[in-house]
Amino acid sequence: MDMLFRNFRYFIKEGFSNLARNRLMTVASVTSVMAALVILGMFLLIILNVNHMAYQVESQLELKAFLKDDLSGEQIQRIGEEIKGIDGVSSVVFESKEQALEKFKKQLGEKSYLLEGLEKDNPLPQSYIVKVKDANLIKDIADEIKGINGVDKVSYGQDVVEKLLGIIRIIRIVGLAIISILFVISIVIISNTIKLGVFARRREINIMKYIGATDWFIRWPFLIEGIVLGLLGALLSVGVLALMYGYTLDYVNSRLIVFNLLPLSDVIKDMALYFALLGSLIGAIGSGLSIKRFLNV
Amino acid sequence: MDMLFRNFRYFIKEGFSNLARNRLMTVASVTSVMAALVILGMFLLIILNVNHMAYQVESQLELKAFLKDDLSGEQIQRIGEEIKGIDGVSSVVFESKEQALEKFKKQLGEKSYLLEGLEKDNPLPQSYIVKVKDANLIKDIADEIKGINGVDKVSYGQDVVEKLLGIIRIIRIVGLAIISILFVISIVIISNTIKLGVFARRREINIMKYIGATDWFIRWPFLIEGIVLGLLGALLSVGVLALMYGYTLDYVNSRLIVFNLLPLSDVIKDMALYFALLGSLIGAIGSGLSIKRFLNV
Amino acid sequence: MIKFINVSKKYDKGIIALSNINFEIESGEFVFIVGPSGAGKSTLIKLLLKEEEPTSGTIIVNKKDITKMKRKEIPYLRRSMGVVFQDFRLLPNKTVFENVAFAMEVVGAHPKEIRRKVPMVLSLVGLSDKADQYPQQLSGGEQQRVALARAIVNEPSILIADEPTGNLDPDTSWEIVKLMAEINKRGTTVVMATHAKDIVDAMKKRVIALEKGNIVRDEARGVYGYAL
Amino acid sequence: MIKFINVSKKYDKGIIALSNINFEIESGEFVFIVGPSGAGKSTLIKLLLKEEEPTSGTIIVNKKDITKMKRKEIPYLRRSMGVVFQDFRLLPNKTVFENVAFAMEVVGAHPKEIRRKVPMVLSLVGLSDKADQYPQQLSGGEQQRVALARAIVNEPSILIADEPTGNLDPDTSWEIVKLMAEINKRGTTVVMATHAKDIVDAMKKRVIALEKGNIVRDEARGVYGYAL
Ligand SMILES: Nc1ncnc2c1ncn2[C@@H]1O[C@H](COP(=O)(O)OP(=O)(O)OP(=O)(O)O)[C@@H](O)[C@H]1O
Ligand SMILES: Nc1ncnc2c1ncn2[C@@H]1O[C@H](COP(=O)(O)OP(=O)(O)OP(=O)(O)O)[C@@H](O)[C@H]1O
Ligand SMILES: [Mg+2]
Ligand SMILES: [Mg+2]
Repeated sequence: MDMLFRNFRYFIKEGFSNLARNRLMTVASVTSVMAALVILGMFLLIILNVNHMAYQVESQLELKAFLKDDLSGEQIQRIGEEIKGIDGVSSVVFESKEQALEKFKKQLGEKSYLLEGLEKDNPLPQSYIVKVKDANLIKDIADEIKGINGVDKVSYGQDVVEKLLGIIRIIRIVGLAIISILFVISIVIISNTIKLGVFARRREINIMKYIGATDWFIRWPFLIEGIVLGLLGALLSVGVLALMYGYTLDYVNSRLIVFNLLPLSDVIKDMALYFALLGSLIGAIGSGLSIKRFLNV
Repeated sequence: MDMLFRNFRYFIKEGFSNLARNRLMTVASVTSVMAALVILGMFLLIILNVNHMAYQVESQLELKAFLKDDLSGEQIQRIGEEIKGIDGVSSVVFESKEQALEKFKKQLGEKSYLLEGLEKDNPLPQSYIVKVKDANLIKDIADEIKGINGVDKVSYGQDVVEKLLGIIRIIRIVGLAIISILFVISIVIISNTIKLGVFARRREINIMKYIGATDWFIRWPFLIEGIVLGLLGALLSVGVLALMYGYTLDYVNSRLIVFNLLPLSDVIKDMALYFALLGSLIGAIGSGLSIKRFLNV
Repeated sequence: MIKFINVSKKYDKGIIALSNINFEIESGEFVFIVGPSGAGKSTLIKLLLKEEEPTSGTIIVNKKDITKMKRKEIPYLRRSMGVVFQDFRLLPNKTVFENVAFAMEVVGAHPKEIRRKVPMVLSLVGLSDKADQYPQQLSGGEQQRVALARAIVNEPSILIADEPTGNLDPDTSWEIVKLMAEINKRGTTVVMATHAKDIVDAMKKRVIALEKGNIVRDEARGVYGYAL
Repeated sequence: MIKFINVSKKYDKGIIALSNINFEIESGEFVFIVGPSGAGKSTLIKLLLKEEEPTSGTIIVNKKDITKMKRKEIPYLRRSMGVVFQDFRLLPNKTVFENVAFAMEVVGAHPKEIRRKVPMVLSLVGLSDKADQYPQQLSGGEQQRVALARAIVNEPSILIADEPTGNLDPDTSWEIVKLMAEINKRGTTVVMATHAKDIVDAMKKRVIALEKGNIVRDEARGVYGYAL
C-alpha cells in the first residue's frame, strides 16, 4: 500500500517533468488537441443553437379549430374547455368572426379594399387557436379536436408544417452526422499527436524495459502525460470557444435577430466538463496504445 | 548542373525511403493531415452549397411593375422593351388583368369565393414581372422602372427581400469566418504533426550536420517528405470527401428537396487541386520550419 | 547460477552469433568473456537478459529456465541482474542522479533509501560532482561509470558488464575493475565481457573465450589470449 | 595545419574542460591525445569541429581562424576532416553501406564513385559482409569500424579519431591503428584520442597528455604515461 502510493507520487512527478523537459513536443501536442476540440466545439455550439431555434419554431406552431356558426356562448366555452383538456395542448385562444376578418384584411394589405362591405355579412368562421407542446403531436391533436361536437374543421397548414418538421428533422440528422464525423476525426488527430510524441521517445521506453521496469511502471507516467496533454488542450479549447461564442453573442444580440441564441453559461459549463473528460480519455488511451509496441522488448 | 541533378535524385530517393522506414510516423502524419483536411473540406462543401442555394434564392427574386389601366397594346409593348433595356434585368414577362385575378384566386385557396363576381369589373392591374441578374441591384432597377411613362407602381416585397438579402449576407459572413478558422486550425494541426515527426528524428539531423552536410542538403529530403505527407493526406481527404459528398447527393436527390446541390464533379476537381497545393505547402513549410532548430549544431 | 545448455543464436540473413554454447557459472564466480569483435559476447549477454531469444537451447538463471519464462516475469529477471550495457543506455532526459535513482525507483525503493544510496554509488565511481548533469554533458568515460553505478546500486546477485572499461583510461579502468572485484568478494557473481588484455591477464580469473560464436577456451585462471 | 592559441572552454556550472591550451600540429603528423577520463580530449575535438565554441582563444585549421568562421562555412570545415566520434554517431535508419555512402553524398560524389569506394573502405575495416545491416544489428566493435570507414572514405586531409579502438579486441585494434598509420604515411594528418596504452607506447609518435583541462606533457616520441 505504502509502495503503491509512493509509486503513484513518482508517476505523477515523472509525467509532469516529462512534459516540462519535452517542451517542443508538449506545445505541439497541446495546440493540436486544442485545435481539434475547437472545431468540435464550434460545431457543437452551432448545432445546439440550430436545435434550439428549431425548438423555438416548433413551439410557435399552432392549429386552428373552426367552429360552426350557430353555437351559443356556453357551447363555445365548453368546446374551449374540452380542447384545453386534451393531452399536449399548451394554450387555447378564441378568435371571433370579427377578429378573423380584421386579421384577413391585414394579411391582404393594399388589396384589403376587396373585402369592403363584408362586415355586415361576415363569411369567416369563428375559431380556437391552439398551441401544442410538441410539434410532432400536432396531427394527433388535430384529429382529436375534429371529433368534438360543434367543431366544423381543423386546419394547421398541413403542408407547411409537415415540410417544416421534415426540414428540422433533416437538419438534426445532418447535425448529428457532422458532429459524429468531427468526433471521430478529433479522436484520430489527438491520438495521432500523442502517438508521435511517444514515438519520439521510443528508445527511452526500451531502455526502461531493459533495466527491469514493468510495463505499468513505464506506462503510468505516459498515461498521466497523455491525460495532462488532453486536459490542457481541452481546457484551452473551451477557453477559446467561450471567447468566440461570447463575441458571437454580442454580435448577434446587437443586430436583434429573430431567434435568440443559447446563453454562454448554459453551454460552456457542460462543454468544459465533457471536453475535459474526452481530452483526458483520448490522451490516456492514445498514449496507452501507442506505447505498447515499444514495451515489447 | 550535373551535381545539382544528382543531388536532387538523392533528395527524392531519401525523402521517400524515410517515409517507408518510419512507417508508424508516416501513417500517423498522413491520417492527421487527412483528418484536418476532411473537416476543412466538409465545411467548404457545406458553405459552397449554402452559397449556391442563396444564389438560387436570389435569382428567383422578382419585382412587379404595375401598369396604368388605360394603355394601348403598343404602349404596353414599348414599356416592356424599355424595361428589358435596363442594365441587370434578365427577364420580363407580361401579366394581364385576367391572369392576375386567376393567380390571386389561387393564392386565397378555399377563401377564393370572396372574389366571385369580380371578373366583370376586375380591379387588379396589369403588370410586368421582372427578374434581375443580381439581387442587390433590385432596388436600383425598381427605381428606374418607376420613372418609365405608363408605370403606375413598382413592388418587390421590399421588407421580405431586404430581410432575405440580410440573412443571406450573414450566412455568407459566418461561412467565411468558419472557413477561415478551420483553415488556420488545419494549418496548426498539420504543421504540428510534421513538427512532431521531425522532433522524433532530431538526433539524426544533428549527426548529419556533424558529418559536414549543409543545411539544404539535410533540409531537402525533409521538405520532400513533408510535401509527400501533405500531398498524400490531401488526396486521401479528397477521396473521403468525394465519397461522403456522393452519398449526401444520393440521399438528398432521392428526397427531392427544393434546392439542388452542386454536382460532385464541379466541386471535387477544384478541391483536389487546392487541397493538394495546401497540403504540400504546409507540409513543406512545416518541416522546413521545425527542422531549423535542430540544424543549429 | 547461470547455465547455458546447447544454446545457439542465429540472426536474420543466416548470421550465426552463437553456436551450441555450453557452460555453467557458479554463484560467486568472477568470469571474463573475451573474444574478437563480433565473436558473440554481447549476444550472450542479451540472451541472459531476454533482450534476444535463443534460436535453440536452454538458459538457466537462478534455477529457472528463462527461455520458458512468461512475459510478465521478464522485468524481475532483469532486476536480479545489474547490467552495464556496451552502449550505456542512459536515459537522455534524466540527470546522472536520476538515471541511477531510476533503477531504484523501478524496484520500488523508498525515497529515503534512494537519497542515501545514489550519492554513495556515485562517489564509488568518482562522479559525485556530476550528479546534476545530463548524459550528453558527460565524457565517454563518465557515461560508462554512470552505467556501472546504475548496475550496482540495487546490489544485484549477478553483475554483468559488457566492455565496462572501453572508454576509460588504464588508471580508472583498474579502479573500476577493483571495485567489481570487491563487489564480487561480497558474494555477487560477476560476468564481464572485455577486450582489456592487461586486466584479464593480471586478475587471473576464469576466462571464457569466444570466437565466431564458439567457445574456444574456458580456463579457471586464464589469460586474455596468445595474440599481441 | 592545426593550431590552438590560448584556448579555454568552460561549460555550464563552471566546469572547466580546457584551460589555456596551446599547441600546434603540422601537416602530416600523427598525434596521440591521452589523459584520464574527463580530461578534455573529446572537448578538444569538439572545438576543432565547431561542435562547441571555445570560451576564449583562437583555433586555426588549415590557416583559417575557425572561431571567426561564418555559419555557412562550418559544413566545409567538417568535410575537411574525417572524424570517428566516441559515440559513433551512425544514422540508425541507414545500413552500414548507406552510412558510409552518406558521407560521400554530402560532398556530392558521383554515384559511380560511391559504388566503387564504399565497398573498398568496408573491406579495409573488415566489414564487407555487414554492408546491408543496420547499426543496431552490429556489435560494438563493428559499429566503431563503420564510423572509421565513414571517416576515411572521403580521404580527408585530417583524420580525427576519438577512442577508435575502445570497443575492439587487441588484434583488431592493432589492425585499425596500422591502417591509420598507413593513411598517415600517405600524407594525412592524424589526431587520435585514446586510452590504449599498449598502442601509444608501441607507436612512438607524438603524445599530448591532458589532465583536468591542462596539457601536462607534449612529447615528440612519447609513451602513454607512467601509471600502470
Ligand atoms: N540484431 C542483429 N541482427 C543481425 N546480426 C546481429 C545482430 N546483433 C548482432 N549481430 C551480429 O552478431 C555477431 C555477434 O555480435 P555481438 O554483438 O555479440 O559481438 P561482440 O562479441 O559483442 O562484439 P564486440 O566486441 O565488437 O562488441 C556480429 O557479427 C553482429 O554483426
Ligand atoms: N555539454 C557539457 N556540459 C557540461 N559539461 C561537459 C559537457 N561536455 C563535457 N563536459 C565535461 O567536461 C569535461 C571534459 O569532457 P571530455 O568529454 O572532453 O572528456 P574526455 O577527455 O573526452 O574524457 P573520456 O576519456 O572519458 O571520453 C568532463 O568533466 C565533462 O563532464
Ligand atoms: Mg559487444
Ligand atoms: Mg571523450
